[in-house]
Amino acid sequence: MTQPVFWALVGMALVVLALYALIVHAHLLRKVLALNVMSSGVFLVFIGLARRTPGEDVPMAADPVPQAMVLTGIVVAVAATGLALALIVRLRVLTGRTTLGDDTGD
Amino acid sequence: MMLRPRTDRQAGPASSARADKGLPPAARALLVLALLAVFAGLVLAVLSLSEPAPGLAAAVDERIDESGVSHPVTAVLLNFRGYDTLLELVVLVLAVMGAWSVGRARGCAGNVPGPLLRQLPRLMAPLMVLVAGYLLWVGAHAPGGAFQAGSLLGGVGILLCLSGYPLPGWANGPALRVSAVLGVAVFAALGVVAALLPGGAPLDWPPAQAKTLILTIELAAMLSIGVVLAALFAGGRP
Amino acid sequence: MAGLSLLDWALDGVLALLLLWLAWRALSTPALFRAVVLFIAFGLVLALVWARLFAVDVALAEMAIGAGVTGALLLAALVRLAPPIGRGRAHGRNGERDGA
Amino acid sequence: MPLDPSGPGLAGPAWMLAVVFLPLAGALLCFLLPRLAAPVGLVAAALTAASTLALTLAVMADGTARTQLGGWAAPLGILWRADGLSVALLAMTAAVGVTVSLYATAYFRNDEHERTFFWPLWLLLWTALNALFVSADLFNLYVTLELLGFAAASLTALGGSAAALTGAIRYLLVSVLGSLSYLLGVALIYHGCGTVDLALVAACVPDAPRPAMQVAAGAMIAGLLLKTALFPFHFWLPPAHGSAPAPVSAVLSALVVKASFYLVLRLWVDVLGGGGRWVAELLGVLGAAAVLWGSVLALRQERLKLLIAYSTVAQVGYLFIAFPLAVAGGAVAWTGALYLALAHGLAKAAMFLSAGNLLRFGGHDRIAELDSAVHRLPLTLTAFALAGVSIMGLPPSGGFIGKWLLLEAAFEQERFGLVAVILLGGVLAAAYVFKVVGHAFTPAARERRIRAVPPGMEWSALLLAAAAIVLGLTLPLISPLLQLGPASAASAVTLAAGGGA
Repeated sequence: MTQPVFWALVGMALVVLALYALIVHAHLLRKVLALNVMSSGVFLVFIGLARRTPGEDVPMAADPVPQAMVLTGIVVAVAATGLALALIVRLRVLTGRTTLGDDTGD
Repeated sequence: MMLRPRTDRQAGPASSARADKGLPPAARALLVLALLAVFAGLVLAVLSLSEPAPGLAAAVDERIDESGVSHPVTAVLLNFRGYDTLLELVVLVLAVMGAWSVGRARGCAGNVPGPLLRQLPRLMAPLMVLVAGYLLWVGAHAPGGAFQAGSLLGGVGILLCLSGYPLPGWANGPALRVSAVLGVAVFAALGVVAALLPGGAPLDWPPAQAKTLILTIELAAMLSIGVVLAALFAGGRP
Repeated sequence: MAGLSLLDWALDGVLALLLLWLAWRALSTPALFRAVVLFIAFGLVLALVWARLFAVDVALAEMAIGAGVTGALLLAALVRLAPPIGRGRAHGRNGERDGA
Repeated sequence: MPLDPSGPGLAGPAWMLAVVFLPLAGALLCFLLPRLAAPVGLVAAALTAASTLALTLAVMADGTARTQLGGWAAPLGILWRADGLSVALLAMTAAVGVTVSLYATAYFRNDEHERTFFWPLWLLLWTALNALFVSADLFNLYVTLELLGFAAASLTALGGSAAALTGAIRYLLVSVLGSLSYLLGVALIYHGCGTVDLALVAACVPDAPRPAMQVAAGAMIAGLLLKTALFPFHFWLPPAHGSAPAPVSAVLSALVVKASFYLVLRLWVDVLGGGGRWVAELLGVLGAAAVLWGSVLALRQERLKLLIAYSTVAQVGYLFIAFPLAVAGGAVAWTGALYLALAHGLAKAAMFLSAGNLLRFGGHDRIAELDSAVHRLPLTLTAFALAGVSIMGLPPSGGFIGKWLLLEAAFEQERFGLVAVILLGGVLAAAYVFKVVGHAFTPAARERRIRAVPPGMEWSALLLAAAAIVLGLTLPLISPLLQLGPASAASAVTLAAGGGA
């Protein structure tokens, strides 16, 4: 196993770990944490594998395109977190609940 | 199903393991098995990838002289794949709109800081603004750029808010809205103008002006990112 | 990656274990405040990992946005979720305790 | 816009620019000028719809339109591409969008808060849809998906009730989860192929490492199915669509769900080469289950908006019944599914707008108490019934053509199980539509307070319902846009000649 593959596997492990937490935990803040960890895992796959690219002459520089994509992803993640937290705080103010409740209807 | 909510009304307030009571053990075991299977598939996929790998590092290297900047990540973010970055700024503005649509912020003036928080902004805020400016400038040829700089500015806003620093009235009105959308507006306007030039395409920066255009966009984007992040911290419309 | 020494592997291994452990704790610690602090620590370790993978831009962004601003957002939300506002239903108090 | 009639291919790119940047500019202006949000938003909506029409005509005349954003060619830069499939969905979006905008001016007239936030959010939602339909880049599509999800969740929360917030939060979480799953697939594809351009990826997939490509496709499609609310991933849809304000429910059910379906189709046909026999069978089974389960639950609802939302769950199922049929060689099934998607978009928007009128009129949407609504709101009830005709799949509606094409493919392959599901779904749809219409015809049991419904709101609903019917008569015009396989064109035209009217 090489270093890029190693980190990609760590990323995959984070994704699965976060998916478990997302399903199991009811508290909405915890779900937000889980989604953040999951996105970190996806980013780790993206960047980790990018390290396979460098040739012999430029061994240090990773592929810049996945880096730019992950930067975009990080900003999207913080926007999602901010929006989700605003909605969750509002739900708490209205109902006192910090979970979704079971009103799915089926 | 996956996000099916689970309220555990029985769990007492002091219960430390509320979540653990949400799923019956059998379902939990099934879930763990299913996720292990997913993980195995993901591992298999990663291991099957060849090495050395295809990528765009060489392609970026080849065209970077036409991009207006010498740092490859900035070149990708603001030139080669600038459209992604534009949409990403839209995502930030959208998050603020969404947060504002559900409620008002309690305001920062009500925060009563401790002695440390009262002093911290005096020291930190100017320094952070300075570092943000440096990061923005250096982004053209080294790691750094609008996002890192903008989040530092956002940090300044958060510090000021925590320390109960009263924002001037104008900062809560139209000026706030204008600075939140400035990044998108400048980026999109320049992008459309570029399309109207003869032989141009949307967001197609002429190599001679590319550096100026990119710095202009980054400056506006930095300001917007800072304002948006601070506004998200405030948690609602002013 | 032939040049990777044993020391490199040891460092990678320690970072990876730390990362996974912090993620696991952040997602399973009963107290929410603690979970958020662990998450911020997770972000900082992740920034180190980015630096080790020579993604310096991502490392900077992770520190500033991933750990910094996201952490601040989560802590602010925690404060707002804590006081007993709302109509004080029975399980509203549960949610509050979760954060204690 | 620099429109040069002598150069074919130039008009397309200019109008693509317009359909993405006009709603964006409108959204920013609405946000900056909250007092003028409604008029500015309406103008932006009209301009966006007009440019969509122009783009549609340009693509019909000159073929697929392409633009290199930033002037960079494919592996390095991002491409826009509008082909027949893209413009069909863009045009449906414009038709629903402009009508919903008209409706919204009346609907939000008396609520300043909702009005000032509806317009920028809705125009950003429209921006996201249009950007998604023209994008030919896997990663860019991820960003548009997130944009779409955030806008949809924020709009769901706009009503402000606890139910709306709960629906919105669940929607947002599901949407982000789906996007992350999709992004994981994109990461694997990038590292297998070294590009995220749709055409280049399509060329690379056959030679790329198979396990990586299969897992990538699985992750992307699973994420999108979650967003499309295909059974059993539908749990989040009814609470969100049922609790949002009426114009929002209309765009969520009519357009947002279709965007992720479009992307599944795009990946399946254009990138993955339309293979995957057993995956197609699985999708078909889930689709069939969705048709039956969604219809039965719709029938059991006591609130009108929830009934309509469960009907969406069922109608999404039809779209996936096309997969096993198309993979086995009946490309006409694609045309059928797309026809159904377009017809459902128009009809479902009409239904939700009608429900909004009934809700405004009586202050509730309990189906059992809709008595005598037909005397007070004849136009609204007509709109609901006409939309119901298309949902049931009766001639000459668009829904009829779609189901007919699906049935044709199913008969050809002797898939009688699917035939039965398609027909049974129609019967169940008739049952739930008549359940509503029947209650509306019963005389009022008691007098109660009622509110006037502005005529604009009634006419908007009727307009969309009429469009869903007329869609059935325009098959020869539209089917060339919807060809996803060599066999579909001939078959669709035969049908038009034989049983179109």
